[in-house]
Amino acid sequence: MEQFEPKLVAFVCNWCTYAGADLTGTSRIKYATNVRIIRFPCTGRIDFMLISKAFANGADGVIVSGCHPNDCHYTSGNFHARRRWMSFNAMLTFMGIDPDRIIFSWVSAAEGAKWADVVNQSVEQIRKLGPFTEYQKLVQSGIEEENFNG
Amino acid sequence: MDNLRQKAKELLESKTVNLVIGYENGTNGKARAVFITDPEKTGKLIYDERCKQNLAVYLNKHEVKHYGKIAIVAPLMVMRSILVLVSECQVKKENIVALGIGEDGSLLDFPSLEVVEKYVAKIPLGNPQSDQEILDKLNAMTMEQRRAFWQNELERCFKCYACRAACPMCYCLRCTVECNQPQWISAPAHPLGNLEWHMLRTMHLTGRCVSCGDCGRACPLNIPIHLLTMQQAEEAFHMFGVRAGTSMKAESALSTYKPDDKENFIL
Amino acid sequence: MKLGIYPGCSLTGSARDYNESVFAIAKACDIQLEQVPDWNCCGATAAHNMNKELSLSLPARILAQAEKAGLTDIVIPCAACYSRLMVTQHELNNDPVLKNRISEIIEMDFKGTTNILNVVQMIDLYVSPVLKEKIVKNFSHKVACYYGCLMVRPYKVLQYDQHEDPQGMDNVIRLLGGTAIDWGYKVECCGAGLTMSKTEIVGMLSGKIVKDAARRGAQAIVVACPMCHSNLDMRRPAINEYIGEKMDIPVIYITQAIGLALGIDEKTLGLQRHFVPVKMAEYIPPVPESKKQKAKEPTNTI
Amino acid sequence: MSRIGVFVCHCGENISATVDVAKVAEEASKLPGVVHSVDYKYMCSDPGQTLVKEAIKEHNLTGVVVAACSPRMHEPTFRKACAQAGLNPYLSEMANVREHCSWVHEKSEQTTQKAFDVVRTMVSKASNNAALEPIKVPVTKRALVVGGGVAGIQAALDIANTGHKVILVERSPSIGGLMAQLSETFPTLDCSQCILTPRMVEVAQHPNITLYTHSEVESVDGFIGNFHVKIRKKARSLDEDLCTGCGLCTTKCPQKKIPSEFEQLLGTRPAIYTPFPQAVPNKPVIDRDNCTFYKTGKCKICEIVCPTKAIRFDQEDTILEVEIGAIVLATGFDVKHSDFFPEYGKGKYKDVIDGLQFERLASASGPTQGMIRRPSDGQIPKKIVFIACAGSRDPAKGIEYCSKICCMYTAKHAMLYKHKVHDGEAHVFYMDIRAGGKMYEEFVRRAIVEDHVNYTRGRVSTIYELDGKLIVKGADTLLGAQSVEIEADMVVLATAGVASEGSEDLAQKMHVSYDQHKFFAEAHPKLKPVETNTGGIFLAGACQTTRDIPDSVAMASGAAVKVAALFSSDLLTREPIVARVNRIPGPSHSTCVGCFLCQPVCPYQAIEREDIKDRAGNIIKSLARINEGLCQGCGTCVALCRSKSIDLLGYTDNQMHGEVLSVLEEAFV
Repeated sequence: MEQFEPKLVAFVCNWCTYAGADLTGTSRIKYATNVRIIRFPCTGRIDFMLISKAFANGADGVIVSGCHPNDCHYTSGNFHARRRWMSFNAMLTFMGIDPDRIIFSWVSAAEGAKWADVVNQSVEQIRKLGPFTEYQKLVQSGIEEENFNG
Repeated sequence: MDNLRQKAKELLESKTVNLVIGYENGTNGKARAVFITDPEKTGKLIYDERCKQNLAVYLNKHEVKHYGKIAIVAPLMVMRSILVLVSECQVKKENIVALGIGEDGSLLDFPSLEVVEKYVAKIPLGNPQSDQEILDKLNAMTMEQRRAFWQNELERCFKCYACRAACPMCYCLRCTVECNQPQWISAPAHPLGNLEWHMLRTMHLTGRCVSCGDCGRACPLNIPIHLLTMQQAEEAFHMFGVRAGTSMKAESALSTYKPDDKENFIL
Repeated sequence: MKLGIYPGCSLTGSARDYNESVFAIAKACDIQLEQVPDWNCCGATAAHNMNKELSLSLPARILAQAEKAGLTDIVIPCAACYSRLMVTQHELNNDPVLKNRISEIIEMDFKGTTNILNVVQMIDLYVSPVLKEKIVKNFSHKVACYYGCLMVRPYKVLQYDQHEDPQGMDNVIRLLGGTAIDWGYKVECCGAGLTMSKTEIVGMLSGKIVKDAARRGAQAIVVACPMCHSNLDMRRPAINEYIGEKMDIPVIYITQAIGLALGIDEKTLGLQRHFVPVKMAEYIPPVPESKKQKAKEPTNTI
Repeated sequence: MSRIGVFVCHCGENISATVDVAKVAEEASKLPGVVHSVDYKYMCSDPGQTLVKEAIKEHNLTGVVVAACSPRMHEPTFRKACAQAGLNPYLSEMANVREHCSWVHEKSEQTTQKAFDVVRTMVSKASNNAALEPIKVPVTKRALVVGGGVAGIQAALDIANTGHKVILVERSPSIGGLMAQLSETFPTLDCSQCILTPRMVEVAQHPNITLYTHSEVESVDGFIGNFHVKIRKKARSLDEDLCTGCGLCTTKCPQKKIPSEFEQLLGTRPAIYTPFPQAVPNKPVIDRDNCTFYKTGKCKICEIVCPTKAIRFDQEDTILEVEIGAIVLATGFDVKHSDFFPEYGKGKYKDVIDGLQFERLASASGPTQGMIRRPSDGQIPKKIVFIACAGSRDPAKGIEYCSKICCMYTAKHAMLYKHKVHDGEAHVFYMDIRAGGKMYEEFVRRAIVEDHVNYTRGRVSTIYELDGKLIVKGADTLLGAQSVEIEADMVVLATAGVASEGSEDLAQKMHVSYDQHKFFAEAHPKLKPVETNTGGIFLAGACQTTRDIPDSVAMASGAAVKVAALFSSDLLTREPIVARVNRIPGPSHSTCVGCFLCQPVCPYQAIEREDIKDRAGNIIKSLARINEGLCQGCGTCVALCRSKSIDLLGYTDNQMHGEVLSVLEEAFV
């Protein structure tokens, strides 16, 4: 059987994780091709609805990553983001949506190797969970019902 | 009840307030909201166990604000809602007189909202017991069971937004569901659109919900959506130590942070 | 208190004395030791130079057996076995792909959750806390604690003790009322696996260890590894040849030292099995110099 | 409909080796809105940029996507090119297909597919881009230099000499830093203090420099050109205006046996002290932890003997608040001490010392007046072993890097020892000799050839004491890893240079990035070595990585020029990445409902209240408004706003939403 290749979208901050992922490149550390990176100025900018939009549009997993606590380029964006994620995680758990679909991490500009690890581990984790059919089913039934593509 | 009527009458007669919001007898033996400007009509006011609606929802209405100073019959949920609304700059504290209702149904004298703050601080807060019992049951379920539960419940939603209308904290001029540039929430009432709407509502009320349960009561299809926000209210308290509606200062859970907030899921 | 134990081949063969003393002190301290069922060779010394997958599969199977038997904590007296199992668990936990591959090879589910203890860790956790009340006779001897390579290295994996200057056994000896000397060969190599093929190298490497310990007045060398023991004890003729002198300093296991302090008889501890007879005179450390004397000493500053 | 041009770069072979660039360009040409799509060998080269400029004019482009390296590398390059062709620079985007794609994946269809996905996503973003105008903000023309070592001194003097005001903050009681502690300097062997102290005096006397020693940076707010800095001036227990620096107090202090930090604990000092005789300022400080008065409440001898009555026992720390336009960090480095090495005795052998301690022993003003004596008994050592790379280049110690200066100073130490103890024997264990620099290699040769220092290539595994000697066990790898044992009288470790204590803390206060070793991170390893990622904050000297004196001084002058350039104009141009609260016609005026929950979220206090009034002057609505001069564009308020009334220019909701949809659009993996 062919191995399931999950689709992952990574929401990362410009100053730490994006730069860290650049370092992974400059260090020529190889990682799985399954992830597409979207650059945000700060984790504080990441709207939780964007995460749900990613799932609704076919992502099997989402990586959210930014500066370590205390290292935020904007002082506190990551602290606010952390509270938002904590709440979002709690809500997903309560609604029965597997929070393991989202991988949150802190990756600094100096942690090129960690970024590769985070990606590889996340791909492996999502591969184990399989396609996010629970969510994609919702989308499908929606399309059938209304023939609407938002 | 006589005390309540008497106090309302005095307030209107002395022109301390121009409007009293309270409960009156409605049709079919139900209580409903009443807006009184005439001191002679304060006799209509009632308060009993049927009076469950969160009257604070009216405070932010244009038609009500227009009256300036307002008195409002305020059981605990209304008191907490008022504090949230003041902290979010939606009502001016000097414009509100809370006709407080104690846990035994008696009238409480609140000369100012600061006293309301002190009163609320003394009361153990949490979700109504009957709702908490259901929450506990849901929390004891497996993830799959909960998903099935909510899928089954939310399937029925047809997006009438009565929940939004009933909630005192849902006061935005333009709700995110009405944004179409970009279209944040799928407009139709299909499973995805419904899920997105309720996720949005739940997140927006995290740290702001006072667990009054009016959204659930307002739902014409009896979907227990109030459980979503109530669960988040408890989570916010456990995670951040904050309960909505306890202070007039802006310290909503998601607008503040502590550097040592404890999480266990970030790599 | 119940712990799993993985004896490995040495403890059932050349290091029976070690095995006996581990069980003896465990019994004295109410620790139940349960063998990992159907265990196999850990692959030490040879496997990791020959075949990586084999070298990981052998220990992984042992750990999987322990997991299956519900043994959450296992003690591994042999330092070589300890090292192999620790390295395997570390590598597999850090590489999910490899973990899956090894699980397929051993045809068992491997979680990698076992808490692996070496003998000194077991002593620290479960023996030391009760030692005080159980000691019947102080271990009044001056000894050199020898750790060798495998108990503390690679540090990245084991994260145990200070790898360049470990103190675990020294602390136990002090608890027993003994004196542990500061010396230069704590973590040097004894020659390990060359004991069969290149005895003269073992003679030199182990010789330096024995010589330094003896020169500093140690009455015994204390070890926690069957390989170290056999090199320092069994290979004494080669050592003597290297040094050019007959060395009679005995080599004992840390568990035997504890056993002696607990009043367990020498035979139960397997002391009679040693090649170098275990004879240690009593040693009472001199009274520490008084403060007055200290002030006269040259100080740090010039 | 947008008209977007896509330019796919080969980056030599850096991208084209693993990505089928021609295919990416071809596929991109089919995307909606793309009117032009090409691939080219080097997009950042002049012809490459010309390609972009010509396409903008020829195809009347409304947006540009360059698929090449990281935007952190070349975004400014292509923005400039667009601007030159008359296209608003903020209409260009970069698709990172090198660092995030070609360099991290093998050559495969998936890699090409990923590159195309990235391009498609950025095309979507570019089609949602809007023309933006840069923001102008005023500049405060006063610089702050943190750290008073040789780099900080040089930076302060250079900036001050351009006519701008400088505040120099140093945490110890005197400026001078590590250089003041050195005996002689390589490769000239001139006396360190002799060349440094005139500079120190110049700092103290310069009319444009305000010096705060025994002070630390408490907090930093604001941004480039407009920093607001709080400086904690720690209590010296002394009125500095009254003190003449006569030093009477220090001679009468009953506490005399306190180990001196300046002497690296090899000498002593009193409780009221100046760290060294040439200290600047030459005013003492009371060490309250060791002062008899602070410990017992009795003594006050210094107060009694002071001729100007300058002692102030009740003095407290004061906080100074200053407005600053640019900051130079020059906090230097620390060395590891011998207690870091369990294999070398973990500090228990008194005669195993570190290089800085040897400097003090060799210094004419040091505790032994320049005689090399061993700390344990004061004897002159007849045999010294110097161990280079103690800790450095050692992943097991967590220090993988080369500390760069040790090869040179070890050669210097060995040489100084041989000059002072003629019958002494000096052995050096080294891994490699790294003597890159003017006259450096020659210097090392001199140590070997003229001064007969024995160099052994190999590492030392352990040191132990035996019969009063230190047994150094090592290997000689040039003799087939033969083991070597040397009985030494003293061992000097050329210990690793590490980030200065507290640098992580300071980096967090300054919001500058730092590497895994806590050294401050430069903005670009080659082209921006003195800049940080935070605008207006520059680096000088060893706070970025260990470096020697000439390098530190050169870097300090570089940083000073950067500051001077910043101060050369009155207004500063800033990226227009700022948040904005929407405005719509009345009666609503904005979808903002004025809950102001965004206010506490903003780290820059940039969210203000705007009252909308009717003609009679009555407030009819209060709205949030972003002060664009203060906003730094993190966007935390944007994600928090429930009614989506705030948007972030350059990262709008439409753009980000579009990116998410686009990235997941087609074939994947």
